[in-house]
Amino acid sequence: MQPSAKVHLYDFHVCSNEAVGRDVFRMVMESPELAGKLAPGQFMNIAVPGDASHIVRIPLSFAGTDVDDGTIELVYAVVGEGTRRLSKMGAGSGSTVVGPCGNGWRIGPGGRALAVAGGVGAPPVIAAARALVESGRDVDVILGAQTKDRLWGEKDACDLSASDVVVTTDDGSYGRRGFTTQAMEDLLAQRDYDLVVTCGPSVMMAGVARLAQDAHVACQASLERMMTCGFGACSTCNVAMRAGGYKSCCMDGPVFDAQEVAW
Amino acid sequence: MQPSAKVHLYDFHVCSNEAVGRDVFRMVMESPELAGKLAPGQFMNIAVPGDASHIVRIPLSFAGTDVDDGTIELVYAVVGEGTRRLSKMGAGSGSTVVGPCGNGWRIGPGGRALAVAGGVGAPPVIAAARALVESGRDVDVILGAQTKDRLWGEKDACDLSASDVVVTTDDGSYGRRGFTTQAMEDLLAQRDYDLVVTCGPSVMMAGVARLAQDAHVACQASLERMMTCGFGACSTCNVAMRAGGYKSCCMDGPVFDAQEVAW
Amino acid sequence: MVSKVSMAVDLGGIRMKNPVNTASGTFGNGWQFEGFYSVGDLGAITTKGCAAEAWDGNPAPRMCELPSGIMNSVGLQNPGVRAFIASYGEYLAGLEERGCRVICQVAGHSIEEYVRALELFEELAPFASGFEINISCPNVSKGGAAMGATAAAAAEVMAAVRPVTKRPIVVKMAPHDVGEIARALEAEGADALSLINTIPGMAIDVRTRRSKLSRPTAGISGPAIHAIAVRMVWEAHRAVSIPLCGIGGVTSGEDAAEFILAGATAVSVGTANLVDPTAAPRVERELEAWAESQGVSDINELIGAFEC
Amino acid sequence: MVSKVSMAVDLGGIRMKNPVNTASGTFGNGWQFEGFYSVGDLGAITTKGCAAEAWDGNPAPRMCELPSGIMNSVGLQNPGVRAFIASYGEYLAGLEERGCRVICQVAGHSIEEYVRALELFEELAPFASGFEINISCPNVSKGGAAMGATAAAAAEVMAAVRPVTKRPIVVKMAPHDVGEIARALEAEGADALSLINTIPGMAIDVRTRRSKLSRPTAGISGPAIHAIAVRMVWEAHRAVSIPLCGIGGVTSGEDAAEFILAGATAVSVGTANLVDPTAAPRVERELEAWAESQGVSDINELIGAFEC
Ligand SMILES: Cc1cc2nc3c(=O)[nH]c(=O)nc-3n(C[C@H](O)[C@H](O)[C@H](O)COP(=O)(O)OP(=O)(O)OC[C@H]3O[C@@H](n4cnc5c(N)ncnc54)[C@H](O)[C@@H]3O)c2cc1C
Ligand SMILES: Cc1cc2nc3c(=O)[nH]c(=O)nc-3n(C[C@H](O)[C@H](O)[C@H](O)COP(=O)(O)OP(=O)(O)OC[C@H]3O[C@@H](n4cnc5c(N)ncnc54)[C@H](O)[C@@H]3O)c2cc1C
Ligand SMILES: Cc1cc2nc3c(=O)[nH]c(=O)nc-3n(C[C@H](O)[C@H](O)[C@H](O)COP(=O)(O)O)c2cc1C
Ligand SMILES: Cc1cc2nc3c(=O)[nH]c(=O)nc-3n(C[C@H](O)[C@H](O)[C@H](O)COP(=O)(O)O)c2cc1C
Ligand code: FES
Ligand code: FES
Repeated sequence: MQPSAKVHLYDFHVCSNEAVGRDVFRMVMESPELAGKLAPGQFMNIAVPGDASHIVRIPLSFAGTDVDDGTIELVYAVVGEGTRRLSKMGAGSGSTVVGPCGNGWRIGPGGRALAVAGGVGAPPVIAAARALVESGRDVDVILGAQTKDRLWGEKDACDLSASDVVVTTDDGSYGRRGFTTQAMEDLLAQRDYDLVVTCGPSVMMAGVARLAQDAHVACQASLERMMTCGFGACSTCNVAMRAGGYKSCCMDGPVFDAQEVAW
Repeated sequence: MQPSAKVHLYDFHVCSNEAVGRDVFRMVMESPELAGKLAPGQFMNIAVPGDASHIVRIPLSFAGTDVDDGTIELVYAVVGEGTRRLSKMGAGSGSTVVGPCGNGWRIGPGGRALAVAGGVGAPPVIAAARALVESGRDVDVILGAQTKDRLWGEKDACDLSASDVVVTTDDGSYGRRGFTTQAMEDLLAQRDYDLVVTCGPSVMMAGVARLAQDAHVACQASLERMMTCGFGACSTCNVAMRAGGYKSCCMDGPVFDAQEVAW
Repeated sequence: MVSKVSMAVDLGGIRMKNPVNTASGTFGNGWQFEGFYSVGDLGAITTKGCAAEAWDGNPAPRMCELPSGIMNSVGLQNPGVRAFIASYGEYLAGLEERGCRVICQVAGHSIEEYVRALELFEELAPFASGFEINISCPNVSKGGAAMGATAAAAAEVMAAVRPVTKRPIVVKMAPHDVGEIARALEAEGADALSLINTIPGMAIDVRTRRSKLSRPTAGISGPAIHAIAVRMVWEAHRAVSIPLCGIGGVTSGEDAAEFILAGATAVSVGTANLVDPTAAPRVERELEAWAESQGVSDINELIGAFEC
Repeated sequence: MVSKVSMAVDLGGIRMKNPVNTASGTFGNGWQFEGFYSVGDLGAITTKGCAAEAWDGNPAPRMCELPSGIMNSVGLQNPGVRAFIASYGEYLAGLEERGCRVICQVAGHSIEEYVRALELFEELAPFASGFEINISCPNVSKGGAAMGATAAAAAEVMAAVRPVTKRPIVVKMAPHDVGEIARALEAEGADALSLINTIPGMAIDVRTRRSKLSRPTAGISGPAIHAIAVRMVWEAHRAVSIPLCGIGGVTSGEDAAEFILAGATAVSVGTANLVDPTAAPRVERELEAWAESQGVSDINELIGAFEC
């Protein structure tokens, strides 16, 4: 086998970048070639300028692309130095991005699907829901956040006409009080699903995977790991497999069959 | 002896910061308390934000202060990463500055003085010339630069009515072609001086010091060294003395009796 | 502008068209970079450490950030030589044909395992221009750095692997007692030395009081270690006469030039590949421009040309 | 908000009101910082290395920048103990009265010189709470790091200085073989160990092919070395039971907390003082806030509390 590489380095510039919640930002960046290549569930690895002491790129999923405009929509939480600097990048500023990274959602025709997102796990889940709708499937979406002001994605989910949208907040400040897994239990009791897709905090995804398994529904989960390269060169992004050993989050994932992962 | 410390940490913000020549910038910064304390020939040590991998401050002299406005005028060359970032600091941005550092020019009443500046050695020389004029002395000023577009200070020197101003450029693109020391030889032949003050490249200052010594004129030189603290805490800024041993550029200088320095 | 400087160097029998190599573990097995540039343009690549049988490596998390660097605890995850060759052998053989030397890195938990892995490589990797013996990985409990911690232990490994192949053997050294260990390795027939491997460090999450990685200590790489690495290459250069490959924090041609001046024949780009995937060919271009600016006609004139 | 955490620690008989000390050579002799804050608020200060007779130190340039750090080659410039006491004795005595412990650092080119300098300090510095023996300066040709490079050499210095004073002796260690050397120093009666001194490095101006500093190698400090220093403190902590002072790249309370968890009783702020003159009291405040957030009533509960 002669392996071939599909990941490239692209320039991008920022079209807009603004807060859409407490410490949650939405950036639209222009990078036409990359926008044309990204599949839902894939990610990119962004160099954020402004502090040479932080050398590592920031891996981010995307919520959507506009191939005509050559733009990519990111939604991200400010959790540390790098995402803080990212949030300061003004329109017109630019940098480089490595992508498209990893393998996206495996989505084909089929029955009703359930998409479950926690926090800033929403972007790839929205992208998955859109792809599911586009392939003719019905999708219900559960969006969870700690509090109302950290929620993103409700409007985008609602815009996908084929879907029911349930919102939960941990503190009950909006939508249903509690966790996404509680909402999921209710939906599983009401409807038959063919597929669950999920992204969010690891504990949440583990819970979603367990519920899906109990209900005998296939489940794909998009995982996060500390990543250095994003394209298979360093082996720092390992995901433990239930069958033993590790897979690479950036090359075999970030989307995994949830039942294969040792949560 | 109970030593006491006069150096403090101040906030500043940028009032204006623009190019006044090729890679030469003039910044006016507001820092009222520091502006009220700086004496000509002293310097300050500025933290330039924007790259945590460069931890050291940038020592800079000043060309003048406006105590009423609380402002300080700096003129600096962009020679590396730090001064490049400094040149990008826009009006309104701010940081911290350590000062007043070191000892300034020792200037009292007396006869005619000669001020010799090379390149961005001009700011402290202009400050010295102004102080000399204010103390009632006549001053001639020699300003040298590699090329016309790297010259700063001519207008400031001319504004000091008591002074004759000679400009030299290495390439003859403006004023007299050649080095400041050649212009100095001519002036020494024409007039009697009581004092020479100088700042510029080390080789130039060594030449100025030699000419002053030959003419039996007192000479003060403002030296540069790689500096870490600027206030006597680290001993990294040593200046070799003709009599042997070292003095501290940031505490005993930056202004030294030129004849004491082992050039 | 065509360069007038001859850039070819000879790393202990590995004849590279230019001095730029890649550091094991930071370059996948080469093909991952073909999307960024033609890997065939590099002087050499060094593949990820590989043992006779597969190793799982360490649990996650395996990487954390440090000021101007990173710390990793991969622990030599590898598929074993047979699977390695099955997956990448054809690509690597092609790379050799494109003029880029392939150096296969060999890992082991014990002397026997090093020998076994090298035997497998010797048999299954006819394309390889040379081998690198890793006796300096800080992230494994057995073998790794423990095998290279003293001159005696290093010499023992070298003596055992030397008879296995006639091809050049490079030994990858830990950042520790380099002068003494370099002499021991030279005496046992090493053809070249590469240094340094990552420097052991520790990062504690002060909230949980636990390591930020899955083991208490891990290996530091990146710009933060460059000046230490240059010093160590200079120490090795003064200790031995076999060629050296300088490794540690190379992100620019200037960083590479420091290694050359300190006595290195080649340099490896490591962590920089991960954060700027086009770093290695850029380092090569910048190194060439520097050599030209130094007015030499052959980069070899600059090896060890540090003046002190 | 008044803190509920007791911050007092005992560094081998040096009873500090809080764990924050300053690293020798990065804090002048204390008074330089009085314009920034009241130095009396610190737990201790360690003065610049001082020998029996004056040393000139190395030629300029003595400092260059590195990624997230600096490299220095001061070479222990000092005025000799008598002139030191004449200039700063009164200030330092006053500092002790303000509750800040004064640790005077002792330098020498030979065992005899260490003994002589300590004798002079013992006589002329009645105010000092303790002494630090510097056997780890990388920037001098005789003495310095050479005296601390092996366990045997370090033990010899310690054995020689021990009889000179009953006051606490801290030994400043080089970043090298710390476990073994720490054991040797403990056996010879050291009351505490401080580590690490700067890490030898090299920076070459590739245009001139010469060192960026006045000697080929110099000492690296700052954030770039922090993770290495934490690992070494942990190694020393597992090797000996005398208290440790953690040094290396401390710029925040979090950095200090890592040292405490790794086994340090105190921490010294070094290079950070030079670039942020208010670093030391800030580190103290942040350390206190962290201790409080960990729910302890005494910082001593956190010493060595790293979980692995
Ligand atoms: C494939 C992938 C896709 C991602 N998509 C998104 C997204 O669409 N939106 C979004 O907000 N975030 C996303 N993340 C997480 C994002 O990469 C991290 O939040 C970011 O790198 C943190 O950088 P920082 O410098 O701000 O934080 P740091 O100061 O470095 O760390 C802050 C916190 O974030 C954690 N963290 C740091 N890097 C990562 C990482 N690579 N993966 C997971 N956690 C990390 C740290 O452990 C720490 O708890 C994704 C991560 C991966 C691996
Ligand atoms: C007391 C004093 C007053 C000064 N006043 C002025 C001034 O008014 N205007 C002005 O333009 N410059 C002045 N300088 C020089 C200025 O500090 C340096 O140019 C600046 O620090 C370079 O920083 P950098 O990061 O841009 O360059 P780097 O990339 O760090 O270095 C670029 C070049 O500058 C040299 N350099 C770096 N730091 C210093 C330093 N502290 N002193 C001398 N050379 C250095 C380096 O050796 C190198 O050749 C002064 C220096 C001192 C010590
Ligand atoms: C993620 C990662 C994995 C590594 N794996 C190996 C390895 O398998 N074998 C080895 O000898 N060195 C390994 N190293 C060390 C590098 O080869 C190199 O020696 C070190 O990173 C210093 O160079 P740098 O600062 O340029 O990265 C690894 C380094 C990193 C960052
Ligand atoms: C400019 C400078 C001078 C130093 N002088 C001494 C010294 O005289 N004695 C000593 O033991 N250490 C000396 N050191 C080392 C520091 O005390 C400290 O061990 C080292 O810098 C690491 O800590 P840091 O990273 O916080 O600076 C010096 C360090 C610097 C930067
Ligand atoms: S992040 Fe480098 S292999 Fe996945
Ligand atoms: S710069 Fe620190 S003593 Fe002068």
